[in-house]
Amino acid sequence: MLAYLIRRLINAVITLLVVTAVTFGIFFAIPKAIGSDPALLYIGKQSDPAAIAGISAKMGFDDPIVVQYGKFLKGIVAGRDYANGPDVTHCPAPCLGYSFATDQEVTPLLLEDLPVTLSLALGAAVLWVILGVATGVLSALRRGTFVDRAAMTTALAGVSLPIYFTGLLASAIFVYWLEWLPQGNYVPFTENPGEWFTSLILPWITLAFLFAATYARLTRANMLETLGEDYVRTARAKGLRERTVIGKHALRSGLTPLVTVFGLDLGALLGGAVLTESVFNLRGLGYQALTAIRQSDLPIILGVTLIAAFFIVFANLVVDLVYGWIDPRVRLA
Amino acid sequence: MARKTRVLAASGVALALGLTTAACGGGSDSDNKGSTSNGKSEFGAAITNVVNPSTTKGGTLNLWSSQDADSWDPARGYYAFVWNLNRLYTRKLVDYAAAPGQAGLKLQPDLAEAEPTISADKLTYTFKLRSGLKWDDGAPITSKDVKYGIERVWATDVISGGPYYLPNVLDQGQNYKGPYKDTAPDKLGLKTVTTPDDSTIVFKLAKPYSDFMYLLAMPGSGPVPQKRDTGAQYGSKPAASGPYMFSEIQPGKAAKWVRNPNWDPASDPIRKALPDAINLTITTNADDLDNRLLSGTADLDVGQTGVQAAARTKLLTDPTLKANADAPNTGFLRFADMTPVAPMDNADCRKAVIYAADPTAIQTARGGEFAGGDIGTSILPPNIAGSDANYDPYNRKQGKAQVDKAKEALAACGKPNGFDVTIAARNNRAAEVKTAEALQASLKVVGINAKIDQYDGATDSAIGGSPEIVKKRGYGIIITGWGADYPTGAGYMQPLADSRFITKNGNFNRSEIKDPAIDKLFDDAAAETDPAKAATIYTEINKKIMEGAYVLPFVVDKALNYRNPRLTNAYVHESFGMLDFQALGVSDGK
Amino acid sequence: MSIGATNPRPYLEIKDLNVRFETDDGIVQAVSDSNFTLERGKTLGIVGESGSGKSVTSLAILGLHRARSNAKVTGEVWLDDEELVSATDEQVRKLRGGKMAMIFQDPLSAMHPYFTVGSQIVEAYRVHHPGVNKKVARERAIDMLARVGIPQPERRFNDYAHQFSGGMRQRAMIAMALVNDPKLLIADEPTTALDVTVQAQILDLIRDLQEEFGSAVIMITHDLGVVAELADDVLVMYGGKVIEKGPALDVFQNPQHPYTWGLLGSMPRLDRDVRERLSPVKGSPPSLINLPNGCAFHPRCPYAGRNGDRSFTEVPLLRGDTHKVACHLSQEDRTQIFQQEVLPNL
Amino acid sequence: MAGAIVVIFLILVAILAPVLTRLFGHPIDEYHTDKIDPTLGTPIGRLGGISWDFLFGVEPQSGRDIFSRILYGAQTSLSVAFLSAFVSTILGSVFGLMAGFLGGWVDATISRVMDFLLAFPQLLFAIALLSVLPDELFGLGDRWSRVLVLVGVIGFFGWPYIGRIVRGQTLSLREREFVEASRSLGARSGRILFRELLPNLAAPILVYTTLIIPTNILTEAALSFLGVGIPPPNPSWGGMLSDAVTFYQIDPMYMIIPGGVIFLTVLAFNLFGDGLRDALDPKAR
Repeated sequence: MLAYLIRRLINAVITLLVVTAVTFGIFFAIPKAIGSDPALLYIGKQSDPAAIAGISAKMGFDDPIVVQYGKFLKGIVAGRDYANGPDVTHCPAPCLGYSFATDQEVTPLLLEDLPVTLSLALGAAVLWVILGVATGVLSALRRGTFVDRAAMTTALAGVSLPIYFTGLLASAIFVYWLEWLPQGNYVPFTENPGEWFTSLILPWITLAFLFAATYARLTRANMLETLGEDYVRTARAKGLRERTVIGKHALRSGLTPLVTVFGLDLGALLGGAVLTESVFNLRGLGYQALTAIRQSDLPIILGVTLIAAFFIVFANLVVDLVYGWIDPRVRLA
Repeated sequence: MARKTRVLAASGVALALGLTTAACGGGSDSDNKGSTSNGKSEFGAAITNVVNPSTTKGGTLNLWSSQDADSWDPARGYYAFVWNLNRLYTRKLVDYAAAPGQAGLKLQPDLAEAEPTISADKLTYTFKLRSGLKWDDGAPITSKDVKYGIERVWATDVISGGPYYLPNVLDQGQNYKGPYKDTAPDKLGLKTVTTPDDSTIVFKLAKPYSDFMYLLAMPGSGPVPQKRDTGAQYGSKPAASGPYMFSEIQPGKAAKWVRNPNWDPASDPIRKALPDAINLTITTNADDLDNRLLSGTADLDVGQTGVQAAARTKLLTDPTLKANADAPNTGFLRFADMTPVAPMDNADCRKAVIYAADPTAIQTARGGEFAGGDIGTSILPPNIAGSDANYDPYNRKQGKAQVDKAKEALAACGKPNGFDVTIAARNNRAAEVKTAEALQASLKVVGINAKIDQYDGATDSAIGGSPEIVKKRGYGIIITGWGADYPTGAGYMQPLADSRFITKNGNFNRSEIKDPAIDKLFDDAAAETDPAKAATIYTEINKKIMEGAYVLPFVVDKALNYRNPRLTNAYVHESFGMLDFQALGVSDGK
Repeated sequence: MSIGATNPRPYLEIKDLNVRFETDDGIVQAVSDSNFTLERGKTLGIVGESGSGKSVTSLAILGLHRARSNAKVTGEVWLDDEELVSATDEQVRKLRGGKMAMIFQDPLSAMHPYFTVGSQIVEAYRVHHPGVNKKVARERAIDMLARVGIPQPERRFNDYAHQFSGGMRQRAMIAMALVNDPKLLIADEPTTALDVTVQAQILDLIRDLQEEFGSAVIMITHDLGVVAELADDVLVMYGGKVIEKGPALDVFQNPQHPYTWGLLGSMPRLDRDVRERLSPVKGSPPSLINLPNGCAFHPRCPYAGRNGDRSFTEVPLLRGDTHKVACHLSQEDRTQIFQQEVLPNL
Repeated sequence: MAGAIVVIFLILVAILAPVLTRLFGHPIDEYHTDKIDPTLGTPIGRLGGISWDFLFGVEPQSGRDIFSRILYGAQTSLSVAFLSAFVSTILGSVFGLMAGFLGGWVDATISRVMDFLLAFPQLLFAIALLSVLPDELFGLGDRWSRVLVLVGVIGFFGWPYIGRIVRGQTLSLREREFVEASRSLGARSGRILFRELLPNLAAPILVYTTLIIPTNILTEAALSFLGVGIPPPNPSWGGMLSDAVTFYQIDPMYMIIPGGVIFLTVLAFNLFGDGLRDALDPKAR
């Protein structure tokens, strides 16, 4: 088990390194290649050559890309120092540099947006798991009945709906026409749990609906497969109550494959639910990233991409471990 | 930015100010039916006079914005609303008067106790500071603080993003590197500015420059206490010389001001300082902001770039709401530069484009009469001295494309069947892209095949602003917008039309107008101290530019803004093209 | 002793059992009109190829078809004077794993991969002994593991199925089935997944345990060898029908049905390698959706049409007193053919 | 089956867009300022100005014909979806086969790469990538060069999904008798690969290709919605939706039409894909 764990850890680290390298390369190399100097992005409107030179020197844009990457990595592990004029500011590890647009330290900036994304992702996750799994199990047990058909049709519709459409539609209906919900504007949980809830309910539902659909389909398929398994028949042959047969023997193995999917989905979401956040104006990581991309604010783009990748890799890791925990065959193999 | 369109509309300032900023604006232009009566609120009333005049102090002013400040550092902010907000905490030697209409364009002594004494040769400006001026921490505001603040403008490697006029006038070959690289012990090594004593500051120019005072009125010319300067980080806690000081700054979320206990009303002829506190909330949801405005839970959108389409409909269809709205000119002109890229190097080909462009289609694409603005007829917007509202050389006001005229022009330029051209628009400016589409469509009618190239708006200065790149990419038409940093013909037109302003990077004379006559006229104007005489010169320059068909004016930019009825002393300030924030108060004292 | 008509009612009695499944492709007649009985302490072997309906019969007895919405069962199943087909789900459930238990083939897939073998046995025990606490149940399970000859039962208790060897797994399976000392034990191909030596061990085990618990055993297999070793009576099924049944010795010494001959031909013998099938029954099992007209076996029967075309039109009835057979061939023919053509090749 | 019919219908619509536009619509870049309220910028008339003349109404602020823009949108949307699906399939099949068949370090490397790609903030990355890539490529018009870029990006991020499946299938097929057999008969790898494996992989590959097409449609629309897809004035469904964001309270039709079209298209392809899968491998039913 330990060896297994260590192997996965090493993999994770390597993946992260590659992600940083690729991302860094793309965002700092391509712009240069197509003739737009990062220094210009940094300096923005007014751009007198002297200033550009100054910036390039200060930010080290003149160094070869590898050197820059090195410094960047160093910043993440050890932090780095920036000349800010009168004195030197130390950017503590994990340092992702300073935003071109606002000169804010990137790390705290992103950490500020994290709660939004977290609230959105986790809240939605709870919803969609309950909704999706319940539906899936139900239609698996009622296979071929009307319930099953109805559920699966809805699910198919669900996976076919673009969130940036359902999102708009939802707010058009519930916010503007029925006025059941307030205009979306994120309120921190710490500030006012009630408003936090109302501010997120619509995004949650929209996002959850999409995923629930997928999960319902998945769960159904898995359950049908499991119900056909010999050990389920054995369970019945033992005289166990149907409740126990389904609830303990069938579900346990029927839902295991979902763990993988769930882990990855959640991981991906934690990196910023780009579409949902932008449709609902939630100032989370995804929203931040989009803004940054518009302003070519490289450090932020890079930062978000990194965090996103981190979550995905991390999720992968967790999934592997959970899997090992659930399935002795994996653990003891 | 799924909300691309709205972030734009919302953060209009951002776009507006992408290039340059601090719109001059408003102006008592004919088509706004602002009443001249008793300060009662009507549609457009605040454009020409003070709505709900009052001296009631107290209460909290709830400002909102869908766009964060580019920087609270006076020397780095470049958005119009940020310059306007700077009046709350940054004083300068001179500042714009607190009054509606043309009166607002007058500069009056602020930190200075009186107008400067100007030497006979118009080269030496001597200011005396008022006595008893204090920073928010109680320390005295000295002439050295003023000089230090001005010096920071040179340190572009640290203080990036702000306007860069002063060095052009005051460096005079010293090649000063800014205070951070200053070898002088007191960091006050800039030679052309001297501070004989703590209350005196002297500027020495190389040649007469009639607009010099306007440069001193920019926030970047305000004082900065050297011991509190944190360089690049100064924007996160700027010192306050004005009536309010920051109590909190949350980037991207909020900013809060409270009264500055060390500010003495007696020392400040400009600022009213009515509310006890001022809160600025930054939201990501422009529609939310509009709803709050209309429902009265927010007082004002400091962006002042107009409400969203939904709110616009409500405003214009509901008389009571409409009575609390204004649609002032923002001081921006939306237009297209026609570059020397063939065939645009041919005046007749350029004329063809101007005639073929459908004024109404473009106006509607930009949002129509109120959200877009009036059809533009020349390069000089109505609010700048020397402009003439009736000057319409290409007969655009009538609103139709003039196909026959365009065909004639095409024939004249030797391309009777039209030609191919590339329209460049910034990809992060929805309105400009829409404009480009509309233009493309109307050019097609006369056989001019335009293709639209969207380029990275964030690097505008390196693409649209680089003649070399423009040539390389073959941009014949560049969609842009322009507002002056200070309200004079030179402040507005010189960067656009003076051949000496063409730079390798960050160029704004994108038509690359190289007309010695025009250059000379600018010099004459600079030497001319009588504004009236200068105005006639600017009229002349405007004519020359239009006759050369260098630019295609689209609209004189307007924004439909709503103000909370409880606001007092609401009036549009000419130099910003938006309400004068420092004058506002709240009637209910809450 | 004789099969069938004895009073009082035998321990297990199957009357006119029919099982059909409604599938998308049509109705599968898995078992038709099967009848048989079984006494305490006796062993009944049911032989036939896969798809002959032998497993379905056993599942029907345990009422496991009830979980499948598309299965339809008619007829009567009497277990210890209780009729199961008409009984409620709950009644049947209570009997399952208690009075009647089943040993499945391929224990690896028949045991849950996520639960320890021990816990699965405990579960089986406690569901029928609600009062019993965990500890006692655990004792019982370990005891059973020991009984079926699993070394170090305490340690193995916490292992998972995949950690057991094939033979040990099957033993564990048996332990689980016997934990509530059932009176009826159904073993469905208990040895197919195992190699010969282990097969023998398992069979011995089952025999011993049967003696110990005095339960009735149904041994389902396609392998006559197994039946020969254990069974008192034999039931030969083909195409969902019982085509021959009788005392094991009888059936082996003079089998009546051509299909049974085929099976005998494919019976492994200790002096021959298992894999070496002398004369397997040619052709493939019939489709249960539409059985051949007449005798279901005629397409594969070398003697079909010996006396007229009745084989092709008429379904043969199961006739005879203790040793019954369903075949159109006359008694004489059968004896003659068996003596002259079949026996020499065995 | 309904899916199949709709799919075919859509493909025809896309191909015939120019014709249909000439018959029932107006040129996509023709402005009709008379059809919209000059001060509000919204279409005149009910339901976003739907009429016999403008079947789907007109676009706010320009009065362009939504009907014909939807048709041309289908062109971009479908071509991107199909081409990128094609790219993913080719890459996925080749690498999947190699990984599954050759095994060893090849398998290890390819599997790592696939994990890596799946462990990537894809949408985010695609957006960023698209926003730095130039519009002009190989002297193609910006519409088609952009289509190519999109195809590249979407297709590239899509291949691991196919790759994993193909790899799995290959692994299991490798052990099957008929492959064993032909190997024992001394058949060369190449022969086994193309004569034995590919034919048996065809079905799953086909199924999963059809199943990623709807995903691609959604992705393309999403990217255009976020403003990094097909550049205006070229019509694209996602682009229309993102314009609709400004107007959806006062002109809901402008949002509902492109949104609905995307939904129906994707639904149709999903139905089609599912049907195909059930037909080709019934146990998944």
